[in-house]
Amino acid sequence: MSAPPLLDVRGIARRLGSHQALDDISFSLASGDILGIIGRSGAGKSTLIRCLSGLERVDGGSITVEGTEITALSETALQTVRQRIGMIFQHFNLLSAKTAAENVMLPLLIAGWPKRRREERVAELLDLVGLGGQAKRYPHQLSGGQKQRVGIARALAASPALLLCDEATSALDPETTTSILALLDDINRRLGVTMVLITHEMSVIRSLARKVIVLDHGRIAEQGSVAEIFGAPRSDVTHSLLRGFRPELPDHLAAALRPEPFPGSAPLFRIDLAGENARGTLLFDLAQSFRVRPVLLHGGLQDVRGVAVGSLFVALADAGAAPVDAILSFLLGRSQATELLGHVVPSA
Amino acid sequence: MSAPPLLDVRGIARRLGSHQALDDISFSLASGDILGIIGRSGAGKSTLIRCLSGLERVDGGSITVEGTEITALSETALQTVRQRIGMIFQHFNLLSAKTAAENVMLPLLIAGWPKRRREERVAELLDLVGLGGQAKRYPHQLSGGQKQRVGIARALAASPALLLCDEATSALDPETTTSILALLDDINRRLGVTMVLITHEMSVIRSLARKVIVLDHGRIAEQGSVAEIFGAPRSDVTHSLLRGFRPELPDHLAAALRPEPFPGSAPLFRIDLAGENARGTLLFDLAQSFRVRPVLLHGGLQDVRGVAVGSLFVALADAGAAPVDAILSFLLGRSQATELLGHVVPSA
Amino acid sequence: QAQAASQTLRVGIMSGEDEDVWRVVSANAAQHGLTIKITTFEDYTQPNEALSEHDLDANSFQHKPYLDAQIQARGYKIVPVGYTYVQPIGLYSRKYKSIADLPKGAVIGVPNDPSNEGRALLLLQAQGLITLNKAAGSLPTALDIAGNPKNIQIKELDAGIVGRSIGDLDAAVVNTDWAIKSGIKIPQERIAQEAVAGNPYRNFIAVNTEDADKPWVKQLVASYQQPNVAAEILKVYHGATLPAW
Amino acid sequence: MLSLLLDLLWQSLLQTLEMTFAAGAVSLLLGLPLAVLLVTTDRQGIRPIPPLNLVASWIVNAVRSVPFIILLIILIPVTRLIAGTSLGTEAAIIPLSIACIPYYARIAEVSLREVDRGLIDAVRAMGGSRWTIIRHVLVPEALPGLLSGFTVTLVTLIGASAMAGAIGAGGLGDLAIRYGYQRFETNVMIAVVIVLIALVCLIQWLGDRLAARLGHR
Amino acid sequence: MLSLLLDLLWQSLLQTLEMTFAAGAVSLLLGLPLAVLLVTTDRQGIRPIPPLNLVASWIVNAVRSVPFIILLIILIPVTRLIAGTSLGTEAAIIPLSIACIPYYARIAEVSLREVDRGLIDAVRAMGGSRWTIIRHVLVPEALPGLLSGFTVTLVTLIGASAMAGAIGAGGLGDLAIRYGYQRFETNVMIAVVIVLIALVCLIQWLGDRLAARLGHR
Ligand SMILES: Nc1ncnc2c1ncn2[C@@H]1O[C@H](COP(=O)(O)OP(=O)(O)OP(=O)(O)O)[C@@H](O)[C@H]1O
Ligand SMILES: Nc1ncnc2c1ncn2[C@@H]1O[C@H](COP(=O)(O)OP(=O)(O)OP(=O)(O)O)[C@@H](O)[C@H]1O
Ligand SMILES: [Mg+2]
Ligand SMILES: [Mg+2]
Repeated sequence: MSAPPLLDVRGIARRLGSHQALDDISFSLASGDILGIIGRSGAGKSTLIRCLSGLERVDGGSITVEGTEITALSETALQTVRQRIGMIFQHFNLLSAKTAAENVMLPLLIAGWPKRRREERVAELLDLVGLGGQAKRYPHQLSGGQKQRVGIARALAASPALLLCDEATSALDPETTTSILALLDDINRRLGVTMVLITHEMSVIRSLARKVIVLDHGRIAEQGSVAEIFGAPRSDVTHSLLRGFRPELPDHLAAALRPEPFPGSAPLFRIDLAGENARGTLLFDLAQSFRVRPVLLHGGLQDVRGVAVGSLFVALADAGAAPVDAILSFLLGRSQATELLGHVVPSA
Repeated sequence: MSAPPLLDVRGIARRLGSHQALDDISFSLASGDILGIIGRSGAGKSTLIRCLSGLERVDGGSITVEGTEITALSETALQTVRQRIGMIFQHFNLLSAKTAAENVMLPLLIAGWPKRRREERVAELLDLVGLGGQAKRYPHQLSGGQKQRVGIARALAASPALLLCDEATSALDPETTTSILALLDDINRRLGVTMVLITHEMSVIRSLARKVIVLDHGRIAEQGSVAEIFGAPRSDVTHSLLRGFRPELPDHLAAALRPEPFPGSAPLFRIDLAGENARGTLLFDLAQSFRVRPVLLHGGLQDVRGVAVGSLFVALADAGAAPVDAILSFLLGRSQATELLGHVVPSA
Repeated sequence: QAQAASQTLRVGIMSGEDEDVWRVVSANAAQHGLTIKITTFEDYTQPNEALSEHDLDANSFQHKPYLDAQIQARGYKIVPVGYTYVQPIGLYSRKYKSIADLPKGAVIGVPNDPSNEGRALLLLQAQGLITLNKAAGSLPTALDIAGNPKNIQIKELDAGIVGRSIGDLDAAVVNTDWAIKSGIKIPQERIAQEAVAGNPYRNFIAVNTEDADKPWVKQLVASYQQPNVAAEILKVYHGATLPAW
Repeated sequence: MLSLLLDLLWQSLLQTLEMTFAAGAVSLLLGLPLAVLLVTTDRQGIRPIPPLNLVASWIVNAVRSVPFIILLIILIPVTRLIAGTSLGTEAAIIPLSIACIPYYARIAEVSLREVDRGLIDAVRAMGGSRWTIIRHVLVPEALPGLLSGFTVTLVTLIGASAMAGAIGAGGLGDLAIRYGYQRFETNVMIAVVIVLIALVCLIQWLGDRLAARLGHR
Repeated sequence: MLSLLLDLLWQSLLQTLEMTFAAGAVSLLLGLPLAVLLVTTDRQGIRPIPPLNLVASWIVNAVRSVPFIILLIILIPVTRLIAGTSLGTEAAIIPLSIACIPYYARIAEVSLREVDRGLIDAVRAMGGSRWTIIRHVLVPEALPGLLSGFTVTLVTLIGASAMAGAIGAGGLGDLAIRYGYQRFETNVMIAVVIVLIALVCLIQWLGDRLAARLGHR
């Protein structure tokens, strides 16, 4: 019925030394999909991505790329498969004896492009990543972020069908990150390049990925669409990883919280929103229904591939008479989750 | 009147090859201060931090650390100064022939700590960065984030008075980042350690730094307190760097915007808030004053060292009759900046 | 006798067949109550240096021209005390039957150590192939060639290589022992040879001048100049080396 | 006499240069591939072929075990076959090269092994063949070390060429041995040694400069 | 005859081992510091002292320029002073060591120069002294290379020790020369060479294993 998956991973496992780095990992990816892999430091993300290109051999399970089972392939047979894969390394791995341009040109040499087209392509790519002026510099003459961009250009050079990125933007400033993400989004849209992104920056996942896998101690803790995972994380790891992504009550406000009402206080609610109920007139309706003045103290909405996700921290001033229980059940009905945190003096 | 600055930088400059990496940089830092340095990739941040510890010689200007002018010091004389400085490198620079524990121990050896105390300290630090179980691993057996944490532990080992961090958390997941930031915050509070942080993660600056320097092409584009810079960025670079930090209208909403009202449409405002006017009943008051239903489509508030900063994207439903100009001037009076972006169909 | 019985003599010789010969000499000496400790050398300059530094009591590897040259250069106080054997040097060729056959520009290999080279050139002079500067004395080098009517090319090679390389040369001056080892057929391929009678290149046992009159010197020489030693010499050198006492 | 000495020095210098650089070039040309073979066919290499690796390593060890003077003798037939004669400067190049190839291979091997595995992985991930890895990673990344190792090899060759005097190769080392050592003409020896030192210093200086230039770190 | 040969082989093996390992140990002990000196006092080094560097480099070049056999002679007074005699296995250790120290220094220098500057910077930034940098960065980070270079040096020493036969040092190389070259007793020579090859293979194998063990990359 549907097209065969571009990447199909079935129950792979990998031991490194005494450490079980990967254990029973299965997932599959259609052509043009973008998968984000998140997980704590040391969870096995880099190991997984290395297995996907056959750099690391698996101890069990199978990996199929564009219909070819690669786990059993010889190093020579892998070469053909790998020419269709671009890889960005966490530690860049630029060749120190080659200039930025020569580094980017290498995949084109391997793919056997003619000289003229090679040179055009390299110039184009370096411009795309904002390194037009650095073409002749050697890696040791580049800053951390510049090296990373050379790595990105190199991975994109031979127009791969599958792009594997291990922390592709970790060394980049927000502005450059944005432009690189736009670039990746563009090649995904225009050329249908399938991507696997490892990242610690949830905003990268948010703006680029469609699916997410949460890795924990070498196992898949959770997988699903971005909206699912970001909107309603189920596992503990995901919760911790997304803690910074969902707004948290700032320390100084949390410190001012009292469990019981006191003169001049207002109840403070944490209102978690996702999807349908997120964009709306909730606060207005609340004000109307209960005659209270909602004060937005903190929090907000983010956009996860078109779906709004977020939390609002709202104190209800003039709620003296209003029944807190009724307010709570009103909010529960209109949000993903609501919690009465305590009582504070609303700043306004 | 005030104590002498812990770090005083006067007009330093540095050329690398044909590139003017630093040009006339001046700033000073009191003991216990935390300075964030931000800037585009290649702006000269790493070069600056290398100059501060004398790893890189300056071509002009002076650097004074704890009252000692270091630019003229011999390599031997620098050793004493450097023992008071901890440094975290962008590329970690772990010694590959030493285990994690041995790497962390080296500064203590240099400082001449007795064996017992050294071992206790190393164990304590590795625990603090969450690597208690990895003490005997060599760097090649560690993941990217684990390596970075060893680098952090190493820099903290000898209880430095000044900590220089070049992208200290770039390879860490959000959860680990949070705990490392808490650790840094703690040693800053308890021990009064002065810090210089280079980072691309604005959230790190937000939660830790007091002052910010924005570097651009080797020059200081802007400097000031975090609230100043984040609340009211002046230079173009700062604006671009903070673009991701302040909420942006998601693409699909921006695409739906029309310049003129149309049937069923509502005007969409971008309301920038900072400081005093941020936490309040603005939306409620708006609803009351103009009898409109404010729909929060996107955006929110963040906390920058106790000060709320943010932008709200609000559509005003049922505003058919309401005078847009009056609304705008009302909002302008209550916010840092407000802009009428266009007209959309509010989703609720 | 009792004193002599406790005496150990350190004798330096060249490694090779002489080791067998000296095994017989040692046995003879043992009957005189002498213990002989042999040190073997690869290299001709060492035994005299070691002797004069008293690292050795005697050595046995050289002839007069060689010793003279060493004394001249180094001022050693070393004297010969008894002849051992002589190895006449010869000119050999696989390509030509006689001296007269040697063409113009013929390449002739000679050993490259001073005494053997001198000896080789003197042989070539005696055969009328070249003439040497009078001033060169008994140790001429290729640089001392004054007359060379046949325009002969001299190639200076390691003594052990000359014979082995005879195939690459028109002719070669080879020490007898090396000639045997290199598989040269001595009577057939020899086209000239040194005179044996009164040959200055007779080898001898040498000691420091101050020791020349010590009683053990006579005993040592006597141990060597025995019929069983002569037999051994003829045996190990296949008759190409002749006892010379 | 002086002019004769100068002439002799000059000729010997030329012979030394000829032997050293010719044998050096051969060692580089054949020793480097041999080193690459040793590194790549190793159990940890990019194309593990343990039996081939063992055989190659064994041959290298075998040649390196034999004292040079014996190698000179053993190789006489080979030399004659290739050079037409077993004597003289040109002929000496053959045994010198054969002794030096495995020597340089071992030195180059050390540098090749230092190349960061991450860089090899980067080119493997691009689908680069082993040849691409050798050509674009192993050799260029190890280049400064390979070059410094070659400098060490050239100087060692100058020393070894002295022994080639045994087969009439001439050269400075032979001159020093024959005059300084065998004939005790100390003046000649000192002159020769000064020329040798100058030559070695020059080679080392050039090698260092070139290595520094090629090191992009 | 066979037992005589075995006895001779055994004795020569012991002599070779004695010369090689004693001179090897000395070369390591003095050559490594010399290499560190060459690297650290270099213009790019952690303590640039160009004049000292020049002098050290010059001495190294000078010793390496002199053919070993001449060094053997020149050093006789030194040898006698240190060893009490200029002959024999023990005495040979001295000229062998002196020839080998600068040789190993050059080989070690190549590996020391490969150490990543970032690592040196890391320890400089901690306030580490130069000694700390040498002790904790330069040497340990270069260790696999230093070790493999030492393996190359040991094998080269086995070759050089053959020439020490000139001063009655004995050893396998000398035995091979005496039987193979001077006496044409090919069988003995082959036996000796087999022992030599076994010895070299063993050293190489041990060196490779140790280097692999110490390489944490
Ligand atoms: N040779 C080894 N021996 C033992 N454990 C190892 C070895 N190599 C890697 N590991 C462990 O394997 C785990 C997975 O490493 P990996 O690099 O895949 O993590 P990661 O998820 O990419 O982490 P990070 O986000 O920090 O880069 C880590 O805990 C690491 O310590
Ligand atoms: N040897 C050199 N020759 C020429 N330019 C150099 C050299 N070394 C560094 N540069 C340039 O100096 C600039 C500053 O580099 P630096 O590493 O300080 O940047 P950075 O601000 O830390 O960037 P990033 O955020 O990417 O790490 C860069 O543009 C780099 O290209
Ligand atoms: Mg990783
Ligand atoms: Mg940087």
